[in-house]
Amino acid sequence: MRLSRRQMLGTGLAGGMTGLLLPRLASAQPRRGGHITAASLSSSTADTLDPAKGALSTDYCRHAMFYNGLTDYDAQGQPYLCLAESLESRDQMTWRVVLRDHVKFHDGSSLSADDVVFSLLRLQDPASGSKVKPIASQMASVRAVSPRDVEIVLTSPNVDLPSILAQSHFYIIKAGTTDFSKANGTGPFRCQTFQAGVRTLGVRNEDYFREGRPYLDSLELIGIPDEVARVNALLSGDVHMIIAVNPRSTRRIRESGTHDLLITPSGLYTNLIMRRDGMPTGNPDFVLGMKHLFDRELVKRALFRDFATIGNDHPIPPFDPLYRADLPQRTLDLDKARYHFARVDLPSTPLPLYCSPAAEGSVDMASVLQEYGSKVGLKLAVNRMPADGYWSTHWMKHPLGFGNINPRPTADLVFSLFYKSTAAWNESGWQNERFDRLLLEARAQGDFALRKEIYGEMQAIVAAECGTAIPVFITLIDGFDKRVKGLRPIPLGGFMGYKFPEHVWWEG
Amino acid sequence: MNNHVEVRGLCVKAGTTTIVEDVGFSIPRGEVLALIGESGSGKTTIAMALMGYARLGCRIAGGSVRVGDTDVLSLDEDGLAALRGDRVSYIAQSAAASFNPSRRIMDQVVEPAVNHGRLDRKAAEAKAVTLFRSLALPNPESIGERYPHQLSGGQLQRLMAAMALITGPELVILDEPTTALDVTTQIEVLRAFKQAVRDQGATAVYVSHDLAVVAQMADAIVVLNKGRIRENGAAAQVLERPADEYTRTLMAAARPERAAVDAPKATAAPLLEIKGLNAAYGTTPILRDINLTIARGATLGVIGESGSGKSTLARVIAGMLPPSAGSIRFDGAGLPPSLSMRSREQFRRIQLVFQNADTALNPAHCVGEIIGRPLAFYHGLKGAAATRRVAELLDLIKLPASLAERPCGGLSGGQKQRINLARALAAKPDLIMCDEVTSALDTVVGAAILDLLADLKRELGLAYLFISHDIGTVRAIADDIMVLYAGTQVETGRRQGYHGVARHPYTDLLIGSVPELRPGWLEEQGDRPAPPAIGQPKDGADLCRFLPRCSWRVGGTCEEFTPPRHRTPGGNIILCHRPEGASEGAS
Amino acid sequence: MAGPATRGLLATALPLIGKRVASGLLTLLLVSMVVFFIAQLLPGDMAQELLGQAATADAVAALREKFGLDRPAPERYLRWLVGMVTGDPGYSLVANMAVSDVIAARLPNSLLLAALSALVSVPVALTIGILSAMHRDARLDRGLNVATLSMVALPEFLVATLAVLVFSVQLRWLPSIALIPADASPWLVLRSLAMPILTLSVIVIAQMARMTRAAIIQQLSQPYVEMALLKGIKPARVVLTHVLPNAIGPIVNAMALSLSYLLGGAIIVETIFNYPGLASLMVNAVTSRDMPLLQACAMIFCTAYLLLVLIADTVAILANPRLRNR
Amino acid sequence: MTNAIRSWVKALSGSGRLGLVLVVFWLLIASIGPFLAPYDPGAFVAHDVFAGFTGAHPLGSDYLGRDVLSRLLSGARYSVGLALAAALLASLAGITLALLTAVSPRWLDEGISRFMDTLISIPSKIFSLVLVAVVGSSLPLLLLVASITYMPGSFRIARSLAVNLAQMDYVQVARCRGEGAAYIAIREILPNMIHPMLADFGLRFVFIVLLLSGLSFLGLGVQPPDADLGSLVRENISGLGEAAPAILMPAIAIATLTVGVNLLIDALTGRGRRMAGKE
Repeated sequence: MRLSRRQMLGTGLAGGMTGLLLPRLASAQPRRGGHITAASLSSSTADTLDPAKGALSTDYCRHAMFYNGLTDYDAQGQPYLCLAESLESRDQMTWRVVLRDHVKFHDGSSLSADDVVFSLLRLQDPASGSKVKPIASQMASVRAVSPRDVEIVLTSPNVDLPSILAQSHFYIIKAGTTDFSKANGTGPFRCQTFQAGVRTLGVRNEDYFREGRPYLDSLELIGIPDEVARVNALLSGDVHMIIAVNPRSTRRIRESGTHDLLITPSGLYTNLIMRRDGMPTGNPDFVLGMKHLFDRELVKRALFRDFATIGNDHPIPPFDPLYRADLPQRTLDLDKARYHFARVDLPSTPLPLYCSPAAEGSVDMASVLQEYGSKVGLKLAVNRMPADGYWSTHWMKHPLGFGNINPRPTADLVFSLFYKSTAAWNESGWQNERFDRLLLEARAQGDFALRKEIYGEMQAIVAAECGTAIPVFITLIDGFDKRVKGLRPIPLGGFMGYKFPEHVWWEG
Repeated sequence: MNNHVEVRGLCVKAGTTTIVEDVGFSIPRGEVLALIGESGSGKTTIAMALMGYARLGCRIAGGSVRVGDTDVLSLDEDGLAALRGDRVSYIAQSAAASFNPSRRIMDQVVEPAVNHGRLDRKAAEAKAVTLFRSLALPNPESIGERYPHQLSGGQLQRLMAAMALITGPELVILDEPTTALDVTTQIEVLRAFKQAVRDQGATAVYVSHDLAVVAQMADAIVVLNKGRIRENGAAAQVLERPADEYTRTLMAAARPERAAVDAPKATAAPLLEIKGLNAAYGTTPILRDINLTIARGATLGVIGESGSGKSTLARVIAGMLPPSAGSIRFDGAGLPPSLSMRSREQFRRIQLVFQNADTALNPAHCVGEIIGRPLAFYHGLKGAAATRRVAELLDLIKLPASLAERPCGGLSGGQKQRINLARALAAKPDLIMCDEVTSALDTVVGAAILDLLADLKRELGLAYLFISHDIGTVRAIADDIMVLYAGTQVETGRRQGYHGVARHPYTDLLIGSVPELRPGWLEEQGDRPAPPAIGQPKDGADLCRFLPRCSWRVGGTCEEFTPPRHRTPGGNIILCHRPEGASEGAS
Repeated sequence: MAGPATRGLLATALPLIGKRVASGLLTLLLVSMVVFFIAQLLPGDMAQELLGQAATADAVAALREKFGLDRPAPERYLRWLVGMVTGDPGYSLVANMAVSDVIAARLPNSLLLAALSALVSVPVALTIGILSAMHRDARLDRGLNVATLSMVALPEFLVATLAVLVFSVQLRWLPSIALIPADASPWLVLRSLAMPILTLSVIVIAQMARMTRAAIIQQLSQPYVEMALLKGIKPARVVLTHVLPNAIGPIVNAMALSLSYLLGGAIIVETIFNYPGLASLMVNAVTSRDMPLLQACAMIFCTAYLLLVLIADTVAILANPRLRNR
Repeated sequence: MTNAIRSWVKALSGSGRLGLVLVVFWLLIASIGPFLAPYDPGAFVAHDVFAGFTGAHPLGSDYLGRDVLSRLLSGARYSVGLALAAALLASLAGITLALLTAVSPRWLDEGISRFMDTLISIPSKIFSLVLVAVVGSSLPLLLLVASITYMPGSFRIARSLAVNLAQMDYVQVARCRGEGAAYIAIREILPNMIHPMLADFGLRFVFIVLLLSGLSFLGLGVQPPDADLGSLVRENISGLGEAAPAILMPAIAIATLTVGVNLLIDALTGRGRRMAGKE
């Protein structure tokens, strides 16, 4: 086991290496110097330099500029070591972190175990506004064994800790930091300017621990909420990278000749939620009926212009190594739908279906469902809610509504955050002991093949019983100036899973 | 032929309708020609055509205008601009409106001279000041610094003359220059104009509807009617031996012989009785200690110049302005001071007819509605009954019943004023208060309205409170006359009482200022004796309001004590220290 | 205006200004109440918005307590009011800064944009208005009328996007986003603001031009205009020296209203050109339920509006001796 | 009757007639447009998005491959109907309050005026943002927002008119006839305000159409699958780069509609008395 762990981490490390090598293969020798401006989605006064509070793509990117995690993701979204020199565990319960030597914060102080302890423990404090409290709460204790040595004890075994630690919320900050008006991290760039809701400007961190990184002299990050404006800014050369391109704009960008697209198939999905505690949505037949009512092809083609991957009503995308291929693909089948709905006493009044721009594509999906529903005698009333306030007031609060789940680094995270019976965000509110048991099993299971088997069964259970319908996984599209090099997709998000800052260089 | 101004076959059209047709006349250099006629006679249009100017929507369709050796109508825009305000200048009817309210007088007065490059700014101002002086304006050096709203109508009218004369024009056009003025001011202004024009040696065109005024100013008179010339001749001839029928009607209207009405003997209980009435707008007192009574079917004429408070008196009686002191009794019962406290019946019995029918009739309503409203409101008359009554009323005021459907917008001034009257009659009131009902009308039309009032009075036994600034009009209709000056009741008495010599100095001035319908009258008047020197008026004391202007004031008394009331030999009551008022006598 | 006139003005305008300010403060109070009241109805609060999907009951509760959101609404309003009166607009818990600092970062931008837009639009509007008034009902007038109408007829985001496509994407003349570095040269500032200014001007010009036209035409029927013409003064000169001073009252009044739009109405322009102004700040405040910030923005917009109206009135008085020497 | 109309039309100026034609056209579209629509405006009928003019889709297809013509035909009624209703509501409310202030005591006048200032000084789009967040977007809400936003403006104008009219002699006459405030306001003052307010109404209409489209830009306007002209422009804005009919057509529609209304109203008021300074 210990070996296998070693191996695993070895591969992780190797993955890391290949991850670092890949761009070199992809194109010529990276060039040092230059400045680029990247435009991310939104930016507001809520922008923060506090990794724990990171809420939006802009925040994740910003944090990737100034901080590092103990681990990082490679091209496959697999973890490899970053600030940690080694990360080992015998039982997946107790983990031993040895920190890299000679890592310096921007203020010159060097990285020590206390920083790690501080950074991880604060995530458990509700008052910190931590976005990952539930996950961080898995850590029963975090303590410094020696200046370079940290011990993390979990409440229950979890193979995926390395992946978890790679998320931006788990980035390491200087112990005792409370003032986040400026960033003091170990990251590739030093924070020169930060104006919430306006811009973030970073300059190369000369004594960054990774040799030769970053390539850019400086990197500016701004947010452009309006998609059309974002594309125009790219095409007019005012910015060099933009995130979240609308499929309908891809033609323009390609045709420009000077720009190109970064296509990232991801685990991002917008799903229909059918609450178990509501009627008729609690009725298994209703759930199956709805799942057969989805014209996945149409959704893929019309809504996402084919920038999407057909989903099978469970959160594991086909390109994920853990995907269970032999599970029959659900398709639009009005007869089956009719059959199931016939066994439900449908209300005579239209059933309200809640959607919102906040859940990408949900509004159009709703109107599609509405149309097909009318064909099988299911009356749906589409209630379009403003994006503002949707998550706090509507998400999971209506029998029938939409959710939108960002890619998570591991199957375990997705399942335990959104499908475990006791999960805070158990969207459909379903309960399945077998599923919960399998979840824990898989966590503790070191062997990949066996884990894949377990996860396979879980996928089947979710697809069959859980009150959630996942028509497609949305492909992420970024646009960039062809002179920006080193970009490659990382399935966890746009802009290389938001970690592009230290990977890209400028050839202009 | 050394005529200075030659007009031949002048023709002005508004759209397709001709408003001035084939008008021709000539003026020898230095003479004054009067254009006289009623509103709509085209007199102003002709006057403006002399400057090649036609109002919006009008155009000069034909004819020729020669000033000196310039053919005005052949000039282009620039040529006209060069002519206007330089060689030919214009004095408008209402100086108050014709001065730019937002610019200083001096800027506007010197503008023509500077604009035409006659004089530089300094010289122009110097010239202006001399003109101010010669026009007898108060403190000529500083008056230019003021703004129009800070000056009286008479002063503005004279300032306008200064503005017209500053370039030394060869032709001056005066368009009803004194119509907007009080008689007592008018006489001075006329004098000033005549003097100034003569000094300039300029030729002048004097536009007016008032024969008496024209008689004082003109060498020759052109009588106009509906855009055509009715008569054209020397002043004396036209005034003494009018050849044209229309001219005669004008003359007749100009001297209203009083409608024969015998005052009913005062009945025991007077209809309206006012005692010690004071009224004020905010803190500024307007009326002070007014006492009057009106018997049933009697007419009280109230006369005074603008600002004397005569309209306020009507408003107070109508209840629009609660009095600050004093009592109003109507038909023996006390009348509540404010609108909200009065009963509908009280409203009905007292009706107020406003001076300006144009603004007193709601343009959005048709005649029938306007007259019908009081019928419905006071008498609950509806439908056919109302329509019938409206027709009767229209007949009563000598208008065709067909008018009922018409919006009042299209009607003539006279018709409007009749409807204005009919609305009051519709209420079947006991007392009608007429506020300057004729002053906005042409003489002829005005005279007709007066006759109408007289007839109605006879037929319906109405009582009138008749307010006017024109002593002639009041004399023509009133049984009793009350003279207001600056809110004080300076003289009251029977109409006959005003023929006597003994009268209040102001009444004296008022009557003396009314021009008579013969040339040379103005010269005879001579300059009024300057008020005798007196001591510094005692401040705080409630002195005679007329004191500053009074030529009869008595040093040691008038500036010291509140004037008492006396009864004159003529039987009038005057408010003056001199029992005999303005008449020569033991003093 | 001449020195004495202005002094005279101050003497007479002060009471008016005083009265204005008084009623202005009342309005401000009303605005704050309205805003606060409506904001209370907003679904969710700052704590929830801050946590988004991660809003679990205990986390929310903790934040609420930390922010004092658990206090009753009236108490929070009163606290805010007292703070405001004592010159402290409060602390933005979302931005983790004093509201005054947040505002200070944005207000200059908004003012700059508004000022420049006014600088462009006011003269243009005046010219158009005067021209069409002088050639009233003539071909020029009709042409300008249709032109101005079509200007307002297009949605501003369309105008803006069109401008971007033409001037930045195609011609590459102007930047498509108005993000100005702190050390930008005035020239660069102008370049990056060019298109926002253009867009905003297009919106406000039409209305101001029409008001100007109406006001001037109304004056043209006054006797003094005829008098001036009969004094031999050329029409153009008459309009400029005689009519304008009298028409300026209503004109500035109309302009005050239009210009007040340049601050709060700029939201779309700010969004499209990514310009960090107050309007987008206020939208942020709404979406993140940042009460103190929201209130502060509302106060600013309201004050700006009141100031503009006040200025308008003062100008009207300056121009009108009747009021001035009352 | 028909003669009356004919002469009425004859009396209009050339531009006035153009306006009339446009207005009538749009009123027609608004009323019968949905029945003319070749496709269901919500249906995804075209495979290609932002298609150009084709036989099947005369005005091309939109960003989801829906038929632009159909969406235009069925969208017009929102712009026309909603804006018209809102403009009417705003003007009526403004006039009513103005009349109230004209005949009511000082303090009420003050109160109402202050309240109007309050409404004006809150930026309309942000105001709508809040309201929509509170109750969710719906046609009644949009109607409310639009009319509330533009009510203060018409109130200001109406008030200045009413206050002047209240000084007119014929109002004084009515007063001392003993008429009540209501009669004076409605029968004496109101009729003389109509003309100026009409001209104001035109501009207000334009601005409401624009406000609605502005709101749809912020995602607050008429909600999908329905769309008013403004939201049609908005949802297809990404087609602007390729000059897709999907965006040009709605834009042109808005322009013709707004210009038409104003040309007509200008012609009407041009015949009536010139209106005094607005807003």
